[in-house]
Amino acid sequence: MSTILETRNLSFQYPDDTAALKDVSVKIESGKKVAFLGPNGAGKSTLFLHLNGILKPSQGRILFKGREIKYNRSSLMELRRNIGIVFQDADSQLFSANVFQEVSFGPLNLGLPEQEVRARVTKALADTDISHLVQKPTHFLSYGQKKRVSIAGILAMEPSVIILDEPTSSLDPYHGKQLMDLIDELSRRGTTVILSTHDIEMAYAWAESIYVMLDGMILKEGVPEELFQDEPLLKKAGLCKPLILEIYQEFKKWGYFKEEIKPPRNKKQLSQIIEALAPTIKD
Amino acid sequence: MSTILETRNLSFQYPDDTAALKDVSVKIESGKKVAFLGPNGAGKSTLFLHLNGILKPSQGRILFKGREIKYNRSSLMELRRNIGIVFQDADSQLFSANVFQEVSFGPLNLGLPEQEVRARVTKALADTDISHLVQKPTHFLSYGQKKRVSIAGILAMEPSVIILDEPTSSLDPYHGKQLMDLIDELSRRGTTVILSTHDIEMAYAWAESIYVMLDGMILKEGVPEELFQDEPLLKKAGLCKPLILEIYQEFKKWGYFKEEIKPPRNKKQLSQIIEALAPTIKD
Amino acid sequence: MILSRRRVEILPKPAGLKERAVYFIAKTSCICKGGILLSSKILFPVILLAALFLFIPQPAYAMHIMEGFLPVKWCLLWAALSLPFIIWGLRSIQKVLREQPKLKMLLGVAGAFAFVLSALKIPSVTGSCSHPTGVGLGAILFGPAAMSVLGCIVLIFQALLLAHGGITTLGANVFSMAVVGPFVAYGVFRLVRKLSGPQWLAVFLGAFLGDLLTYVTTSFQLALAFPAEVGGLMASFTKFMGVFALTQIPLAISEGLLTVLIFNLLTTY
Amino acid sequence: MLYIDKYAYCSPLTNTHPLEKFCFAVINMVFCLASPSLTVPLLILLLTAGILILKGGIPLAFYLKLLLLPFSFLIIGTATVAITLIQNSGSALWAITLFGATLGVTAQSLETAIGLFFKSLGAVSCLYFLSLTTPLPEIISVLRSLKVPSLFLELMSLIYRYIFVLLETADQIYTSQKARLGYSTLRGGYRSLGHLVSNLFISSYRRSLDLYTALEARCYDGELKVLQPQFQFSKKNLAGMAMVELFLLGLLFFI
Repeated sequence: MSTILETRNLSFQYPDDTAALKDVSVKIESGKKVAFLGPNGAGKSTLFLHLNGILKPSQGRILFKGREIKYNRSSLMELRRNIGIVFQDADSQLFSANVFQEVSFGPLNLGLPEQEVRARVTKALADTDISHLVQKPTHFLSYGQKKRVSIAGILAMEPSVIILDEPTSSLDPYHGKQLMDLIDELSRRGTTVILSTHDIEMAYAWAESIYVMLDGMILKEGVPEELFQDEPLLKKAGLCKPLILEIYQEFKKWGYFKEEIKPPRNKKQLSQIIEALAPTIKD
Repeated sequence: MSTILETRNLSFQYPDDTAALKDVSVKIESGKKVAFLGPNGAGKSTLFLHLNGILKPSQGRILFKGREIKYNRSSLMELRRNIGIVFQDADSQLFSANVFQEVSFGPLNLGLPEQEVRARVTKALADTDISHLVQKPTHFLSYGQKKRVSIAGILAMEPSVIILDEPTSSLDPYHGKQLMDLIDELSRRGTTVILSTHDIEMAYAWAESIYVMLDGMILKEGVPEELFQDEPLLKKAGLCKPLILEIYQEFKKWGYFKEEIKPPRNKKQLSQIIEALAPTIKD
Repeated sequence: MILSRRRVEILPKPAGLKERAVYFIAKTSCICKGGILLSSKILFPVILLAALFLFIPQPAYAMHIMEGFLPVKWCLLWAALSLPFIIWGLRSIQKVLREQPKLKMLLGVAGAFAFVLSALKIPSVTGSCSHPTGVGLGAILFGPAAMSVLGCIVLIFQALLLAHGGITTLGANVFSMAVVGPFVAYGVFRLVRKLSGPQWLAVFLGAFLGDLLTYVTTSFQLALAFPAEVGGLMASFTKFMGVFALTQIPLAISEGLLTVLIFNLLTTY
Repeated sequence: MLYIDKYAYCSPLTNTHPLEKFCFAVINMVFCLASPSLTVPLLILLLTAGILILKGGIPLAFYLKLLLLPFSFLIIGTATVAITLIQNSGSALWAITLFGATLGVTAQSLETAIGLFFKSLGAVSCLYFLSLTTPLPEIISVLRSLKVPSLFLELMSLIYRYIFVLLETADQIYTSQKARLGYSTLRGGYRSLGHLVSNLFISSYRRSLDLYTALEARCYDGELKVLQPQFQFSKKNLAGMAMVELFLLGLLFFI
């Protein structure tokens, strides 16, 4: 699989000298599902703003499809057309009077012909399942709808990488689930998806690769099953262990497994294990 | 246990005739931990605004300690002194430039002497563990700190009931845990705590009584263990089942339990069950 | 879901004429600026000052009279002239507050809005930026009396937090920015509406003239304090007008257009 | 973005009595303006700069950067004062004739301009002394002791608090627009800014309603009552100030 987005030794200081990122190197592979974990203020959002060229690193480089980003107008245009960010607070992200205007904002800025813009908006609204909201004023929408509109606004630009900053925070479980289904659908179609989240269970079940950040640094990168067994890491980053993994470990500890079983990633896999173990219970 | 707060057949229409509450009757017992669940827009926040006398019901009555609320100034003051609300968005709740002044606002409105106000502010800051922030300007605080300040502002009024609207949303797991510890401490000291949340696992582990709301109505009230076994209810309200309960049910379904075992409420209780079952595994 | 054709047609209307007009005038205002530079060959001081503009890093940050620039007696005079308007403004706010207690929070947040607005940059073709004053917008939305109070507070904050304007010159700045500006803007807006002119024109002229007359007042204040040796007040006024008010015309046009744009967007909400 | 505000809270002088700092700044400003010579403004410039940098924890580079802020106004303003219409080109230090009118610099206009330049600079330094050591809530408490109406002060406090909230909102909208190429053309820039401002206004309006609700829930009855911070006057500071001011006053009269 090819690397689509890469940072090399990225550092960033705010003008008042607070370091927000320290020597951050990440490699995002094309088409993958990548999650960033870490407490508030760990630098996740700052890193995301770099990936889209909004912030310029104090040191280090960013490479998109192997080419280093130059901070001139055309290079930034190219980058932002390809990498879309959905920010955390949908309320402050939507600024247009109605949904159509909001979603057409990005494609219009790409300088596309009107015909094409209309087509893209229609498609993005259909993909996010909000076609019926097309002429609704944005401030009448529920929070979940606003979130979808903000995603549609990015989809209409047809980026190859989509970055979501805590997509499910402030959503109720039902709408959170719906949103994750949408994100999975995007991923199935080949879009590279990067997200940050505080929802450990979701990250564990969803991600193919996880980065843990703390104090502007990458603490560790790895596949979920391994990463979440690293207790000192979890403690250091203030993360808790996914319940499913914890129960798996309890089983293991108390000798439920006679042979090696792979850690379950989601409820369904855990249920299968419980079912499979049932005959070993003494009557 | 005595009922401290009660609504009888509460209905509320917004000026544009959208019904926000329909025939809502709740009974909150003194000293209890009560959670309200339900999707965004179900009417939780609107109900909370009624409990504090901010909104006046179109129909129905509210009783505090058995006495019906009259909507005159002195009766409202009495109610608001006893029932504190912590709103979801800390930023639109804090109006003052520094922490000390912010927390002193409520007690001063109660007409307390300055000496007493100072003492209460000091205590509230200590209770919320933010004494070190006393001279800090509000705009230097992190989101988690702002949340604590908004809680301290309510605590300093020494209410007998404290209502929190989605206290842990937008907090990372670590700060969310800290906040729940603080809320538990309040509850231990005898304050009645009412909160709304989307965090099913937290509600299941924390609450003594749960109300499920949908479309401005109360769908059901009950203790967590029973309420979350009501599958049609969960489906209707768009709630999912707590993972701990689900695993318990899997165990039960596949015949792990020889005798009746109470559903576990948290990770610890689940671990104990797994440990206790271990000897029943065939070698 | 396939959109019906009719629906699609009515959708993206604002991406039309108005913005094209904004673009056009922004472009021409740039030419205007160039025009002033060219014709200023006749006016030696102006060309010198125009050259100075190029060397100074932060051009034309909303032209408040800076700290210490006015002699003591003029500081006191302008403060004395502004004070009655502030008191009047406070009284009128107090009166409305009795009926609508929520107004206090709204004014508080609106004042913060005005401050933030003045810290934003209007993009401009030349790459340099100007800053909206928000005087016209505020006066039309809240009335000139309330705006003089808010304007006064915003000026204090600009002096203390941004180092624009000053304490000794507060009275003079309040008079030009928080008294003359809002009253002119509001008066022009009402007048045009009364003459049954279209709303956009009323808003544009209100904001444009409010902005421009603010700077005419500033020039007048400076001329009074520093009359020319030869030609006295009028010569000095002409001089300061050339420097502080004429250069402001393209910026006042930008402000007028932006205010129309904002006003129209607000009414669509 | 508001660095002056940040420094005001971090300065070692933050905890001295705000009224002391207020008086020191204002008296010195008046001295600057009233001074017929350059000596007093220059002394005050050095004095305030010295205190800020040596005692107030303000980095020299930042102070100089701040001092440059009003330079566009200062240079344009003083130059406009210096260059005047001239009748008799003999009296001018330097002049040019265009279309029959002579413009130039005379000894007197130059003197006025130079005096003005340093007076302003001295006064600006006094302003910085106040704003870099005194957080705004404390300036508000000074105004309270000067009997400014409480409605005015309440509005000041609310505005101060909400400046930061709205700046953050504006910043978020701006970032999200930029991420979608909102400012890549001039036309788009105008459109984006218009949307930003009107959306900011709507969100301000909503916030004001939310705030009112939250305050009402805490027994708000029309007055924003909060406890005032307590400060101690320092005898040492007062004595030092008195000496400095008397010395400067002496200079004012005898030079």
